[in-house]
Amino acid sequence: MKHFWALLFLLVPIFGVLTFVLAPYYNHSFPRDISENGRVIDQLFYFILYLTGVLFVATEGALFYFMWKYNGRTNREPVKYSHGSHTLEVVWTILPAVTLLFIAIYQMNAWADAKMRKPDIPVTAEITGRQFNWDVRYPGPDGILHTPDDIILVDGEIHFPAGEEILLSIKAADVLHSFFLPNIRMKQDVVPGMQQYMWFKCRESKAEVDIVCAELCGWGHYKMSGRATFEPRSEFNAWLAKKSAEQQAHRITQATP
Amino acid sequence: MEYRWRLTNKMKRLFGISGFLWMLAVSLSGLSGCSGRADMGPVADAANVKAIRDVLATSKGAGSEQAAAATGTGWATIKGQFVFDGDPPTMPPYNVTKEAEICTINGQAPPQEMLVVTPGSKAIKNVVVFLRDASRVNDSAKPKTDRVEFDQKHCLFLTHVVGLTVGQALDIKNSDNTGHNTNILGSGFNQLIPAGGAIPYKVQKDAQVPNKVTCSIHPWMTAYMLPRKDGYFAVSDADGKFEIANVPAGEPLEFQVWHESGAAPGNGLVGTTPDAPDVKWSNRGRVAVTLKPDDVKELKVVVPAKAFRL
Amino acid sequence: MRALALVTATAALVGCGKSDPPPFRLNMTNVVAKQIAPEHQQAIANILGAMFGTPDEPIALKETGLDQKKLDMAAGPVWSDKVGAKHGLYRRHCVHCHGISGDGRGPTAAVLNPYPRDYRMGVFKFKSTYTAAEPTNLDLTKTLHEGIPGTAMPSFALLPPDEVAALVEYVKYLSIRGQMERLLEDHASVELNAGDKFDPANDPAVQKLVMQDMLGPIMESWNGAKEQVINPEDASIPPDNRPAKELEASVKAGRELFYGTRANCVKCHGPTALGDGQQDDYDVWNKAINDFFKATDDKIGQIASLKTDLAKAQGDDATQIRQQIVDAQKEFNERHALLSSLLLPRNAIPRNLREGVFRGGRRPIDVFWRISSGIPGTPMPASGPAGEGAQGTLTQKEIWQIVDYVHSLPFEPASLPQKRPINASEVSTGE
Amino acid sequence: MNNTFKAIAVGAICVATFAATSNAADWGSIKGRIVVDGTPAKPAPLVVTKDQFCIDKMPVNNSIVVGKDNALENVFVYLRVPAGQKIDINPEYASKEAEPVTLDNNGCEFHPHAVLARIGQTLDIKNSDPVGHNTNVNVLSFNQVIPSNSDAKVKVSTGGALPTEIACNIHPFMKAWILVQDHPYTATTGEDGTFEIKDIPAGKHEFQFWHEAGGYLKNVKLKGGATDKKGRAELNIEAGKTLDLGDIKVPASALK
Repeated sequence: MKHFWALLFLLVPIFGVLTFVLAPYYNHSFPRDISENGRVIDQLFYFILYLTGVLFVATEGALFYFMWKYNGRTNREPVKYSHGSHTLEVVWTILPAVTLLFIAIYQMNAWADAKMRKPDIPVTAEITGRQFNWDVRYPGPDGILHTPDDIILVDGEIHFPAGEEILLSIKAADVLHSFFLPNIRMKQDVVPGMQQYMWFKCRESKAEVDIVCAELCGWGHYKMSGRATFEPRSEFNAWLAKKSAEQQAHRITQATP
Repeated sequence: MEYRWRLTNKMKRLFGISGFLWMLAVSLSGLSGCSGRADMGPVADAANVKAIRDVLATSKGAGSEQAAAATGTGWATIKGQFVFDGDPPTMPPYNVTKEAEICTINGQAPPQEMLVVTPGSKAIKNVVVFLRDASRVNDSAKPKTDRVEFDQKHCLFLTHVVGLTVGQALDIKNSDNTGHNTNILGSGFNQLIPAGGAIPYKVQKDAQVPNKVTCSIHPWMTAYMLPRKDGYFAVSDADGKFEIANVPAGEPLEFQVWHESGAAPGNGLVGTTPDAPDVKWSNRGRVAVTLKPDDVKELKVVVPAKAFRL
Repeated sequence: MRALALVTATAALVGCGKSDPPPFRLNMTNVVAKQIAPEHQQAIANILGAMFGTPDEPIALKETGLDQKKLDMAAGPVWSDKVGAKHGLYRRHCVHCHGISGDGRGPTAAVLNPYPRDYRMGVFKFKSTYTAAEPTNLDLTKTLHEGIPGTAMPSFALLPPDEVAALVEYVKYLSIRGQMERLLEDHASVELNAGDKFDPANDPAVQKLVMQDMLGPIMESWNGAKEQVINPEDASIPPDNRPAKELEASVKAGRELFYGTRANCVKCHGPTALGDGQQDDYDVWNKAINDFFKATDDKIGQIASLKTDLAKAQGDDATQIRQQIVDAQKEFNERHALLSSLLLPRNAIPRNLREGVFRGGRRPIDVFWRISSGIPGTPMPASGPAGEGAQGTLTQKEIWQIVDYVHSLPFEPASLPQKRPINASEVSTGE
Repeated sequence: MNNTFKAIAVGAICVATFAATSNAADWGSIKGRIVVDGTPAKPAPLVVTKDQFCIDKMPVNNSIVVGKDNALENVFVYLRVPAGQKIDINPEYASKEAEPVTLDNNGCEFHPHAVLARIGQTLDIKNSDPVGHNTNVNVLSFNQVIPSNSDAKVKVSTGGALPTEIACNIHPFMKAWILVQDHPYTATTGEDGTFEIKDIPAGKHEFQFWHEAGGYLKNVKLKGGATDKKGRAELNIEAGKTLDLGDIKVPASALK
């Protein structure tokens, strides 16, 4: 069949666009956003997606057109080479440069909000990633980290007060990890020995979302997950008090099964 | 001159061979890769594994944990007497360190009760026998609600060992004219009983082994309280006799024999029943026996000195 | 022709596909060390196969009291049925480190420090029972829930409770099977000579030996674990949220005990509790491998000395020595073949108490248990009683004081000049 | 070791004295002396790093102790009861069963170096050094800190077919060996290499010869045969008599 290869390459843009269009209906699109400035990040993403989408379809269309027009069977005469055209080179350099520059400036504010403008509030909790577990350390009643009354939990259950600005300090104990909250649209790589911060505000009053490790850290990387629970401040304090009491247990808590 | 890229025959052959060799190399490494390192040692072969399994399936249960056989029918009674083999040690007096005028009987500190054996008949008192877990409970052994008196006089618990069912209440009295604070370990009950006063304690949960009862003011005071969820328990009296009525018959039962100075783990008491060969003792003081319906099993239990931790 | 090459390549790459189900393997370190005859090795493998089944189809013997449904859920290949109930949990979560037969030598074990637990010894470090007792189900569930901080054992708290229960049951199954295997191997090496038969199928004595004399005590210790839990007396437990002054007094008393000559913590944990006191001892798992390495080296020396004796000996002595040399050479070859698969033994390093990472749990009750019943299988001794009614080295009150001191250590500012350890005279050794 | 059997001066013959009470009719005894043929390798000196008290005491590596005229000490000689079988015990031993077996941490060494215990007895571990020890008896899963001048008791509940190690984790150079059987017919050779087991039920019994430095004492010639590959010899105990094995020569190469 004459135009086999042209049609084959036409499938690429078709399926490319289809996947993005159908993704939300098969639950493969973005998880539910519960973060205050999640909207900004989503808008940014979709803007860039549409922009690149259009360019993608344009270039694929050009490719299809050239493969259709100059396919091997009908053009038997030898290829005529051109020795480059100066204007073409200038155009396809300037255009992308301008576009990218625009995007760079356009997203600068969002990046600053997420990564530069650290709020001046006390650290809600310190998260330590170690091979294949997220440990969390709450400052405890005295509000200061690394004091005897800290509450340290190692079972991956992390609670946060909802509806208020949260500042987390994140560390890694052994290798590279990345603390990733998909529903909060925040991801922070952690390098052993360095102190990283992450801040966000959950706009829903109650939510339970996944914590995922987004940096390959060994065989157990797929298992290194946790549950983040957002709850009103009163419930959060009650939960903290319960955990603090459990941690001070001098007696056997349940009957042995 | 346009240069037509055409593969010469020689080059085509060359490509073909190297391509093939390359494919071969990949397939070999792929195959060897997944056979893993050759593990050493034999593997069970199905034939005689099946043969052994059939034989093992018919074998009796292992160890003292009898497999839960089908529950039998009818009820039976087990009773008997605990006798000390050899001459029992004499009990030194309690070392009364406080309020001697109250805590002594006409100037003499009372003898300790770690091992109470009546001279002559050599009967052992305060041996606890209880059925570990009953598959079915006769109405007569259902948890009772009547109150049990638990008095203290001359800084002594008048009942040294008491058994009761969940739901019963212990009326803890204090007939001394000094305060006692009775502490039932493991139950969280630790209250001061004023002189001449009484405080009830309602038993909530049962226990595997009797709980120790002490008094923080007079640390030498000791007693034991066994809360159970059924009535299948008994404490041997002054002449060593005990009786447990209406226990399930026709199925293997396991009784735990316990004494506060028992040497076996968990204070179990390992005795011997010379004239009842069908009764098997485990080294934790557990007795395995099967009773026939409406049968009254009489056991004479001879307990050697080494069964006690004295 | 090129198409053919293409097909073989894809077949090869895909070829790994369905490999046959993995079998249980014997503990070859023990088997070779004890020089068990091949036919007895096969008999042991058969008995274990009959009693415990295979990794894909485990058998819960009624004598073991294990729950067959839980074992089926945990064992076998990874798949989930229509309802979404997951199977093959052990292979999904644990086999990578703990290995098919629970020998703690899965593919990832080599890169982990400390090595993953070898269940087959039936010895567990972090539990609430007396030293010699087995852990209760609650202890194993707690280890699965919280993982072991400071090691690569992660927390599995996100698994639904029934899956955690299935995994706990499967760990007990592997452990009981391991203990059974060790007893069979000990029996074979001590009691059986080359020609003896060892087959319960047609020898009731062996069947009684296997089912009652061996399996009985194992199950009795597992079932008895509940009654061996160490429950500290209420009187000894310090009151909740006590005033700071009282806590300081307790910490000071704990410090004196820590450096004193009764608890002797300083001897191993080092003068500044950094774990630098005694670092050349082994735990039981590594000691077995270390002994294996040493015995293999000794074999070389032994063969050499036998050869020198052979030079001097004649007559029947010579033939006897020649036979000894052949045996020794055969044993050495077996040992050498095994060496490559063994992981290098590592010393048991006492914990650095200033890090504030508690592997067995950071609750005061957990630290109390570590001090009272020690950490079985490791050089950490018990300071409490060895069993019900036995006499411990320290009273429970003193153990709680050491617990307070250990909990205060991570917050002792490192800049505080470490006082030289109090020499014995300063510290009261009286009761 | 030259090929002819060189007779070494016969050990002191001690007159067997019978305990008055046991009726001499159906009980016999066995005794002998174990010597090393040739000079065994000198065990490596102990590396003593911990506790100045121990360093001053300079404990010796007593894994191979050779006494007067090559007598080998700490050899375990005991009656081997095959698994699943029982042996009846002379009433004479009933009284001794209650006594505790003492093991003393003294001078950073275990005394005795070779311990014999019966299931049911109590092992009383003393510490008469000014420094703390923690005695780790693996066969009993017992590992407890023993402060100076105090002791700890543990019930001997489980045994094993062969002697097992006793260690101190604070001073890893300290080592002792303990054999736990559920019958009293066990013995260890003393300084002069002699051992004796009294009141054994008459008849053919298998005796195990074991030493920590050599494991099974294989192919050792003794009166009426030799030990097999697992250091065992089938010997006949006649009623009322003492089977004197005389000197038993263990080749020096067997001990490493």
